[in-house]
Amino acid sequence: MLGTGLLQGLRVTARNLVGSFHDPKRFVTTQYPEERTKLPEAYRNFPFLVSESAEDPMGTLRCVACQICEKECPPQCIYIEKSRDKKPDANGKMQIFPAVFDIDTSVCMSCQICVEVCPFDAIEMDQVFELATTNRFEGLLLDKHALAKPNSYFHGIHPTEAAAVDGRLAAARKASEEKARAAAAAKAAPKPAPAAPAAAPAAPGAEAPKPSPPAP
Amino acid sequence: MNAVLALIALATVAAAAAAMAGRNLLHCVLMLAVSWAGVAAFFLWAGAEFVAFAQLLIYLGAISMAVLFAVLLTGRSREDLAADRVPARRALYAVLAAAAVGAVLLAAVAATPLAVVPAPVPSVSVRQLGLLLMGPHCAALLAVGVLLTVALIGAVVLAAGERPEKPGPAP
Amino acid sequence: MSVSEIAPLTPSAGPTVRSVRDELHGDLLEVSMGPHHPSTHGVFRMVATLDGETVTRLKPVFGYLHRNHEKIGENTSYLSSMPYTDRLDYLCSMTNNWAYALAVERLSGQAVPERAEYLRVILAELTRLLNHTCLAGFLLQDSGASGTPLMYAFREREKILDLFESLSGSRMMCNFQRFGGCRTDATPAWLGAAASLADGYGRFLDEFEALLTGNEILMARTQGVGRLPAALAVSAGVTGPVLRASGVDYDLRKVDGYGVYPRFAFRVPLGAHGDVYDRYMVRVLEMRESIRILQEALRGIPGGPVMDPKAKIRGFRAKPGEVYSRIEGPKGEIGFYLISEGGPNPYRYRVRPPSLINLTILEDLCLGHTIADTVVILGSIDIVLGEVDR
Amino acid sequence: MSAPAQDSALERAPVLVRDWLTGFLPGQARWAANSLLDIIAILAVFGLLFAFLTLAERKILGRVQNRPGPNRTGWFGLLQPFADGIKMLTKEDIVPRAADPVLHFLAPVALLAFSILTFAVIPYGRDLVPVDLDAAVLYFFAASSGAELAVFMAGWASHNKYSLLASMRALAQLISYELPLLLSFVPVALATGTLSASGIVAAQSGWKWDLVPRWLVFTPWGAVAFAVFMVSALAESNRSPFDLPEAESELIAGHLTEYSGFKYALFFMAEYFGMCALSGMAVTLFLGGWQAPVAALEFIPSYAWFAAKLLALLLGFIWVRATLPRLRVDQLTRLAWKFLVPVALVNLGTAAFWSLSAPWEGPLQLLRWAVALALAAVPALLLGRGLSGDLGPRTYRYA
Repeated sequence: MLGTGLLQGLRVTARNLVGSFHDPKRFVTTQYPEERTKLPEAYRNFPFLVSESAEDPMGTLRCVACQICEKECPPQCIYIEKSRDKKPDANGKMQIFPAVFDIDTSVCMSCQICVEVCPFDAIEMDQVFELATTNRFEGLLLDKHALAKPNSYFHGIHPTEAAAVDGRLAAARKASEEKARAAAAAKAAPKPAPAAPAAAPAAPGAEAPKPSPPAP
Repeated sequence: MNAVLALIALATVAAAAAAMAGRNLLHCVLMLAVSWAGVAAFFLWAGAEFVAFAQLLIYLGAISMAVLFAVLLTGRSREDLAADRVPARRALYAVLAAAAVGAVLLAAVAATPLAVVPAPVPSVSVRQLGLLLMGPHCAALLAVGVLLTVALIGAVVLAAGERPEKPGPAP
Repeated sequence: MSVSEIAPLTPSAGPTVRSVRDELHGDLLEVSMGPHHPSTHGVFRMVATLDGETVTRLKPVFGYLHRNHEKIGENTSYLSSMPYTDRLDYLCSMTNNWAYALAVERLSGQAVPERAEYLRVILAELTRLLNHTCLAGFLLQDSGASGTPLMYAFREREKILDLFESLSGSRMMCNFQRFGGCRTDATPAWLGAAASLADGYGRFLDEFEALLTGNEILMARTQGVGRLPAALAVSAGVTGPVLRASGVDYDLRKVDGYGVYPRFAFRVPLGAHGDVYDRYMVRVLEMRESIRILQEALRGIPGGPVMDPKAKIRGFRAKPGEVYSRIEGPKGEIGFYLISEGGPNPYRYRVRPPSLINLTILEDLCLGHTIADTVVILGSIDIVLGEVDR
Repeated sequence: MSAPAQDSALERAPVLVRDWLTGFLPGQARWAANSLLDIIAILAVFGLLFAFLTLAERKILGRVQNRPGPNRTGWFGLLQPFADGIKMLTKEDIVPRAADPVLHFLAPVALLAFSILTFAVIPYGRDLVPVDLDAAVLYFFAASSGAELAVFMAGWASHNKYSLLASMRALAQLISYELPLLLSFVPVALATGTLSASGIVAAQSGWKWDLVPRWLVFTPWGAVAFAVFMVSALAESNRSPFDLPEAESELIAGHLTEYSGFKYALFFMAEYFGMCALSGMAVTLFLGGWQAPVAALEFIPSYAWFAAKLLALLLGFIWVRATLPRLRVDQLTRLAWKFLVPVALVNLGTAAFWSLSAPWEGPLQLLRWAVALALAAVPALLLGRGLSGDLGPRTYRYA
């Protein structure tokens, strides 16, 4: 009969109206500034540069300015300038470091491609989304000082992923040390052997699952 | 009491004059509605509430709408709405016609002996009005009823007949 | 007289009510709805010529959201185009990703592990639920229900988006599929949450249908409105629920049988009248079928890797050749046509947008209806401007 | 009615206050002061009711949609109406260059004036009738019919094709729903024998079998008339399933497109006043005005009962708005002409039969009820089926 459908609709809205007072399922909004919903661990927004230690972030940056992320970044929002001199990295090997590493967060779409293509796990995704600033240009152009955050912070926001990355790095470091020790041993043992064995071991930091990058 | 009466009369006549002289046709229609409201005020002053409210309901509610629709649907575009200056010759004929009608009216009014003291205002309640309508004046009421029904049916036939059956999905 | 010939609305002091002289019908009123109009789902403009209330001509104008997606696709590497596919139909990023990944996998002959196939089906069906729920909400919003069904739809959509966020890191811009599988694996906790969502969705649909399907006003507003004959649908290349609502049995999940769909028993609902009500009901019934697929897939998902171990991330080069692959997206057949010359980026990168192709029949549906119907008809075709304009 | 209930202090409070304020004035001036007080009281009460009705509407709409509704301004959002008011006052009032300035300004003023006029005759309490006219209800409909003129003025004056289309629709809707509104009132006049509002309320006093109050809504024809009256009231005040003139999804803001600032607020104030007035009249005609539903509850003052019923009806308005989609113009007018008007006309017959068969006794009483219910229900069902034609839930086949 005309109207039964309308009454059914009215019953549904009435149930929701009453339900919103006692049933949490029917009262879903959280009052943002006061209450905050817990971000899932996998949440990603804007990258940051990982540094080994918190005290000297600029000195212990993992990034070696290989500029792969600059080329792979879809919206081209990363700008890197290599440094002329070198500094020792975690394994003690002398590496180039980025003199300038800018990310324009007004262009970046947090797509996380840079994290995937980085062979040195030097860049990871952050979980910061309250970045409102007064000026559009300088305010949103983050330089390497603003981007650098310690590994402990990385463990804070992405525990499982950070553990996996550290595991990989430790394994790689152990492998390169054994190779170095084997090379040194080989060099030391056959004293009389005329020439020194082949050049230094393979570039450290190349992990198994990530094949070494082709010539950039 | 007469001051109020004069005021109402003045307002009504002024509204009617404005309706006649207005350039924008729509303003004229609205001033016409105001003059009808003035007539309703007359009835109120005379104490006939029922007739006053009926007048307000029918004229302000329905007939002004009909006039507005007529003005809208016939008007081709806005230029037609603003009427142009009335040529002198036509104005002269208008004045002559008005004068003739006025003379006849004045003669009739002058001839009838007006009662000096205004007749006591009869207070007729709605119930008595209803009984009167249903009683002695029943025939008149029915005649008006039939007339209105015929008009209504005529309008329906006109409106329905005019539009060819719409092709495509009938609503 | 096409819109381009009509002189622009000159701000003269005279009548700005542009009346198009047409001997047969007297004054025709030309109303432009959009691009900034509350009910056109984004920047889309319809120039409707009205005879009184009924529409005599309707010219869609779009392109306001054109971002040159396909030319950019040619200049960036295969991997870098993946995040851009999220921006095509921004309501269903998972199915866009899958369509693109499937095309590149076919081009480079890559195998996808079993668990990744199941995960892709789960995510695709979740996206279908999300899209059809959103559509029902918007359809009612267009026909005047002041936001209530839309809020219920968005409440359920939030649950699905939370699942996407906890899996891929972002609610709508997931960028989750890779060539040879998925970027990260789904934890058992996530699979449990997805299963409980699928089980609870049936109850939500019952409440939603109680509010809408039997509603006499909705039936009056949608039944018999915007009737799409099957022949016109097929000849116009319309695909998806709009086509099935006209009674044409064409669902790529059954026709192509891509991924692991043949393993799941699900039915394809078909409409009989092809009007707005059928399009709404076909989508609701499709949602019920998607729930069944979801439950089966979540029960049957095997273990193992989610990503083909041999897949190369950096410096991926597809073998020279061309491929066109398609999947049944929530809006219709979304396809990717790639030509590769062996380089790091494709020579030609083309997207088949179901929204745009379904939109071509908008005028045919709207003729003879009133303005209020054009809004409801546009809502029932379910377009997203990101995909229409690319 | 028991005597003590009538002159309990609370019951006579408003009248006592009024007499205390204007007691010292001589005759004519006292009448003027009293009516001035009435005007101030009405504007204050319904002004505040309008303010908090907008808030209640947004809160209830929010709660129905599982969200809290405005709660940022003041405690639980109680200052929201004043915030909206200040916002509306500070907004720039734009008048389109090509618009007709006189009509553009006059439209909201006229609309508000007509809707406020209707408050003069509604009996708010036992003897709280601002103006006790003999043809009160006719005055009410005369005033509310003036609103069409104002809506048309708004539509035409803003010189914009959207508002032109919308004012045409609004006129079609208002005129076609005025008829069922009046027709659904006629049986009430037939049953109570008077047009004066206080007379109608007095006729609905007392209880049958000391349980069911003699409100007209509990008679078969009364229920149908009440339903028709409420549906028409929804349409007359441009509310939910019939809010065509401001159909956002189609014509942006209908005839309000070219209005901004305080004039825009005036339109909404007029709509809400119209809604309150029509609900007030519905309470007076069908729900026994300020009568208490049960004899035991007579001690609660009469104006409290009137307020409770009024708020209940207003809640119904908001509830319907939260649920139902909008009707198209032709469906809307077809509903009025092909369903509401015939049902209201048949209802006249039922009411006549009901009042003629009043003296029937014993088994005849059951027969009377049976015939009345049949007369009320059958045409509604037949016309309903005729109206919804081929509409109906469908079954779908699967490939």
